[in-house]
Amino acid sequence: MSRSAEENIIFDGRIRMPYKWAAGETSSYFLTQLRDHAKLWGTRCSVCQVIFIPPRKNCPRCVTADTTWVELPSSGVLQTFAVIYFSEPLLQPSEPPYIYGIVKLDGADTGLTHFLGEVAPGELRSGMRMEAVFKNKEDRSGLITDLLYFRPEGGSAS
Amino acid sequence: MAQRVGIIGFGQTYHRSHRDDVNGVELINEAVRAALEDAGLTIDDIDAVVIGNMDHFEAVNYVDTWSVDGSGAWMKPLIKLTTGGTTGSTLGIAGYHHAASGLFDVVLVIGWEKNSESDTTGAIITCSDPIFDRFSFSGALPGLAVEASAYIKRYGIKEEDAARVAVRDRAHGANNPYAQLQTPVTIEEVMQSPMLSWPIKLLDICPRSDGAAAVIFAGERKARQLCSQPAWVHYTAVRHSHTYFGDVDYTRLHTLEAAVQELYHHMGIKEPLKELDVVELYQPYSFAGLKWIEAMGLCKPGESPRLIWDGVTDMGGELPFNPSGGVICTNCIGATGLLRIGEAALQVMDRAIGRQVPDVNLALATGFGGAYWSDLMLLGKKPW
Amino acid sequence: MTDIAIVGMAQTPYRRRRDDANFAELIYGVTCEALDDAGLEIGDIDNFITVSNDFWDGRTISSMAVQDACGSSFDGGRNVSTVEGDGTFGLLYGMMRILSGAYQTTLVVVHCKGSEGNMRLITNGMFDYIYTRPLGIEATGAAALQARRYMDKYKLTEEDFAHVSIKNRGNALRNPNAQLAETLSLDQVMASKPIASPLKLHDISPISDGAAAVVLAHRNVANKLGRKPVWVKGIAHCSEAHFLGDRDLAEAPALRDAAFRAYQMAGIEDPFAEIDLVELYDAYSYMEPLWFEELGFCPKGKGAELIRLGATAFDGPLPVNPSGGVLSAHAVLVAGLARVIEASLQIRGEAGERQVEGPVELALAHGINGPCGQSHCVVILGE
Amino acid sequence: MEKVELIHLRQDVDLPYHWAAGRYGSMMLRALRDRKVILGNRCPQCNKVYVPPRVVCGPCFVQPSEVVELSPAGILAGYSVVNYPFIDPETGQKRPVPYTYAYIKLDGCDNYLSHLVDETDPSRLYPGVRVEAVFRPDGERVGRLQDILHFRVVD
Repeated sequence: MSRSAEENIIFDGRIRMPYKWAAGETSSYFLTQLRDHAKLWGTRCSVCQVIFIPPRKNCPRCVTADTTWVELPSSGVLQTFAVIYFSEPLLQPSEPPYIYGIVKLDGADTGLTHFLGEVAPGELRSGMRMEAVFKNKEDRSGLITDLLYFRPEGGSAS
Repeated sequence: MAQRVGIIGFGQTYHRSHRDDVNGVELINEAVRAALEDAGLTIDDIDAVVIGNMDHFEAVNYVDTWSVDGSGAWMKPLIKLTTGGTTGSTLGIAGYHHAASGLFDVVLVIGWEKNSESDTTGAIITCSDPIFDRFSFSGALPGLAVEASAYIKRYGIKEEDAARVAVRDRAHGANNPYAQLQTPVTIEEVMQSPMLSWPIKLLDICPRSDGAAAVIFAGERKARQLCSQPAWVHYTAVRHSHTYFGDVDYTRLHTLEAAVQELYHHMGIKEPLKELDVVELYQPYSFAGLKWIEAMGLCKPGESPRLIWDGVTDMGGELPFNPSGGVICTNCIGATGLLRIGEAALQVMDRAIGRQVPDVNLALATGFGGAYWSDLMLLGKKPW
Repeated sequence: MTDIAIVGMAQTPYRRRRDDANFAELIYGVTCEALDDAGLEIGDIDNFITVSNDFWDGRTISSMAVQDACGSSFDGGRNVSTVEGDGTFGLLYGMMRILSGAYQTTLVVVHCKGSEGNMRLITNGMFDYIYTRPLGIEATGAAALQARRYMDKYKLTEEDFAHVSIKNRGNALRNPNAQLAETLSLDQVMASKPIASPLKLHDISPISDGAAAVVLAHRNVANKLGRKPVWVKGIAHCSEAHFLGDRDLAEAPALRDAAFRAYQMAGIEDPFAEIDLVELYDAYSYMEPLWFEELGFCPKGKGAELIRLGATAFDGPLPVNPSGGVLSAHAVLVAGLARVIEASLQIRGEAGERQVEGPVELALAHGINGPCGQSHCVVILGE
Repeated sequence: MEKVELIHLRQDVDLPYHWAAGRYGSMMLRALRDRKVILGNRCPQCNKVYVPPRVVCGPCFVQPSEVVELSPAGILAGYSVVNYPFIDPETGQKRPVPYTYAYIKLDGCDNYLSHLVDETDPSRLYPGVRVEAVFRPDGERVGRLQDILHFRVVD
C-alpha cells in the first residue's frame, strides 16, 4: 500500500443482515400449490377480467381486492429471452451461461419470468411453445425455484 | 398556478408487530383502498402517487417501482422520497407541494414499513456514517438516552415525569382501533418495566410495527368538490441538518426550535398553547413529550412536567397531544410521520371516531428522524 | 410553459472511480460551482432537494451525508427534502416546491458512486423478492429481455443497436466529462464480449462516479439574474407495471404518457419539427431508439433506421445525445440531471466543443427509474 | 379463502461496499494510522473545530481550512451502556454486548467523536469524566477509526 501524503483511504465494508419476507396469504397459496401439486395459479380481477400470474391479492390496475383464483396450464408461449454470460458469484444461482425467458401461459394475460432449460440459445425463437419442468416433489420447498425452468414443449428441441 | 390544498381522505392499516398475512405490496394496498374509500374516490381519480419507506428495513430498492401493484400508480406519475424517521412527514409535505404547484389536483401519498422483516436496530445502524460512526453506533436508543439524561441533569426532571407522558399516550391509544398497543399502563408499570438504557425503560419507548398509511391531498377546487370539510394545509417547515451523530447538540432540539419559530412567525402564532387545538407529535419516547414541547415554546425549559401532570396535554385538556396514542403505541417507521398528518387531519375534519378532540380549528403534526431532524405541517379548518 | 428557470448548473467529470472524494466533497464542489454559475450566494437559496439512493450509497438516510455539503444547514438550516430516484425527479420536485409558492430559489443536488457498491446485487434488489429476485435477475439481464422483445417485435438487429453506441461514444470525444469516449467500428461493437445476449459490452453503459447540481428559480428571481435563464417549458412523469411479464417490453406506454403531457404543457404539437436537441437515458444502446420512438419523434420501429441514416447524429437535423449520453457515462441518479444540464448548456450556447450547429431553442431531456425504464420523467427546456 | 400455510422467504442479504473516506477523511485516517494523531479542522468563520475533519462547516458554508491536531484526551459528554441484543449490519451476526457507546468531547474540539469506552460499570461512568484514547499498537493500525481501540476512563 502506498503511504504517500495523497493516499486515498478506502473502507471495505458491507451491509449484511438476515431478512425474513412474508409472502402473504395470496403468494403463500401459489407457492404451496407449486410445492405440493406442481400447479400454477393465477388470479382474475372481477372488474377488468385480466388474469395475472404471479397472482395478485388486489388488481394492480383497478385496485380492487375482488379477485378469484384461476388454475393455469404449465405450458404457453415464449415472449422473449436473454442469455446470461457475465459472472457474478455473489448473485447467480448457477454458473453462466444460462437463459432467462418470459413465458405467457395459455389463458393468462401476463407472462411469467423464469429460467429456460434443455435448449441451446440458438434454437430459441420468440413465439415458441414452452412447458414448465418442476423439481422432484421431495426437493420442492415452497419457492418459485420449485419450478426449475421452461423447456420447448415436448422436450428438448435438439 | 399555485393553489391551496386540503386533505380529503386518510386510510391506515390495523398496525401489528407482524403482518405475515400480507407482503409489503399488499400491506400498502390495504392503506390505499382505505384512503380511497374514506374519500369516496376510485383509483381513476388519483392524478399522482408519492411513496416512501426506508430501503434497508425490507431490503427493497426502488420501492416506488416495486410497489406499483399495491399503490395503484400503474400508468400514473410516481415519485419516491425517503428521509429516515421523517419519511412520513416528508411524504406528506411532498403531497402538499404536488397539489399546491397546480401540476396535479388529487394526490395519493403512501408511507409504510414492515419492521418485522429485519432487525430494526441493525437496520437503523445502517443510517450512520459507514466509516466514522457505524462500528460504534447501536441504534436510536443511545442518542435518546444521552438526550434524556442531559435533560434530567439540567432541569431536575424525574423519571416519573416521563412515565406520565407514556401513560397519557397509552391511555389515548386505547381509543384508537388501529393502534398496535391499545392497553393502558400505569406510572408504576412504566417505572418497573425493564431498563434499556438509563433513564429509558421499555414502556418509555415506541414498539416496532408493520403498517401503512395513505393520505389524499387535493387542490382547492377539487377538495371543495369532493369533501365537505377538508383539512386545509396552512404551512410546512423542515430542518434536516447534521452529517455525523457527533454533530448533534443533545441538550436542545435545534431543528424543532427553528422549524416552529419559522411556522409561528409565518402564521402569526404568538401563544401556541392557546392557539393550537391538538398536536400529533412524532414522539418516539416519553422524554421527548417533555423536552420537545419546551422546544415548541409551549412552556419555559424545565417546566413541561407541570403541563403534563396538570393534564394540559391529555384528552380534555387545553392542548391534547396524540389522541391517536402516537408513536408510543404504533411505529411503522416510514408511515409514522404520515400517520401524524392523517390523524391531525381527522381531528380537523371532525372524523376521529372515538378519539375526537372537540372543536379543532388548528392541528399540528410533526416528524422526527435522521440526525435529530424535525418536520412540521399545520392543518386548519378554514383554508389559509 | 412554467414559471421556472434553470439559472445555474454544475457537474463533475464522470469517472470509473473517484477514490479522492466522498459524497460530501463531490456535492460541496458542484454546489459551489452551480451557485457561481447562477451568480448567487448560498443565502439566496431558500429550498434544497437532495437526490440519493440508500442501496447505491450503502446507507439508510443517504441524504445525511450531504446535508451540510449542499448548504441546507446554512445559518440555522433551511427547508430541504430528499428524492430517491433519478435526478430528473429531484428537479421535478424542486420545481413543484417553487410553483406551490412556498419558495423562490431551489438547489437540486444529486450524487452516486457506482464504484462503491455492487451494481448487480443493488439492481437485483429492485425486483420483487418472491418471484423474481430468487432467479438472480438484475438490471442488465432484464434489459436483455427487453432488447430481445424489441428486436423481435419490430424486426430490428443487433447491428441497429450497435450504431447507437458508435454514435454516442463518438460524440463523447467532444465531451471532457464523459468517461468512455472512443471511435468504435461496427465490427468492434459486434465483436465485443457478450454480457447478456443480445447485449454486448459496447451496448452497455459504464459504471461511473459523479455528482451534479442545478439551481432553479421562479420567474421573479430568474429575470433579475445576469445569466440567460433556461426555462422549463414542460415536465411530466409516469410509471407502468412492475412485473416484467405484465409489460410488453417493446413498448413504453409510461414514456408515451409522460411525453404527451410534457408536450401539452410546452405547447408542442410536432416534436420532430419543433425540438432541436434531445438528451435521453440510453443506459443500453437499444434504449435510445425505443425511447426516441415513444417520445413521438418517429413511428414505432423506425428509430434505428433514423439513427443509421444520421438523422440523430451530432450534425444531423435532430441531434440525440451529443454529449455522448449515458452510454458514455452512467452515474446512476445523476445521469438524468446530467441530461438536463447538457440540454441546458446547448440552449445557452455554452456546450463548448460539443455545442451543436445552429441555435438550440427547444430541447428535451429524459430520465428513468426502475427496471427496463419502468418509470420516466420528460423535461422540455427552452429559451 | 381456506387457511393457507404462510410462507416466509429468508435471505442473508450481503452487499459489499468500498466507501472512499475522501480528502479530509483520508487525511485523518492516515494520521491516525501513521502517527497516532487525531485530526480535526477549524472553520475560519465561526472558529469551531470539527472531528472528523470535513469539507465544509454546515452552518457557515465555508471550508474549515485549518487542520488541527487534537488531544487524544477529553471528557465523556454522553454515553450508553448497550446491553440489548441486535444484529450488527457489518457482520450479519449479533454484536457482542455489553459495550459502552460514547460521545467524547476531545480537548480543543467543539463537536463529539462517537466511539467506545472500555468500561461498562455505570458507577465509573458519568458525563464529564476524563477519558483518553487507547490506540492499537504499531503495525496493527490500518487506517480506520477503530485504530483507536477504545477510550479509557482516566481517574
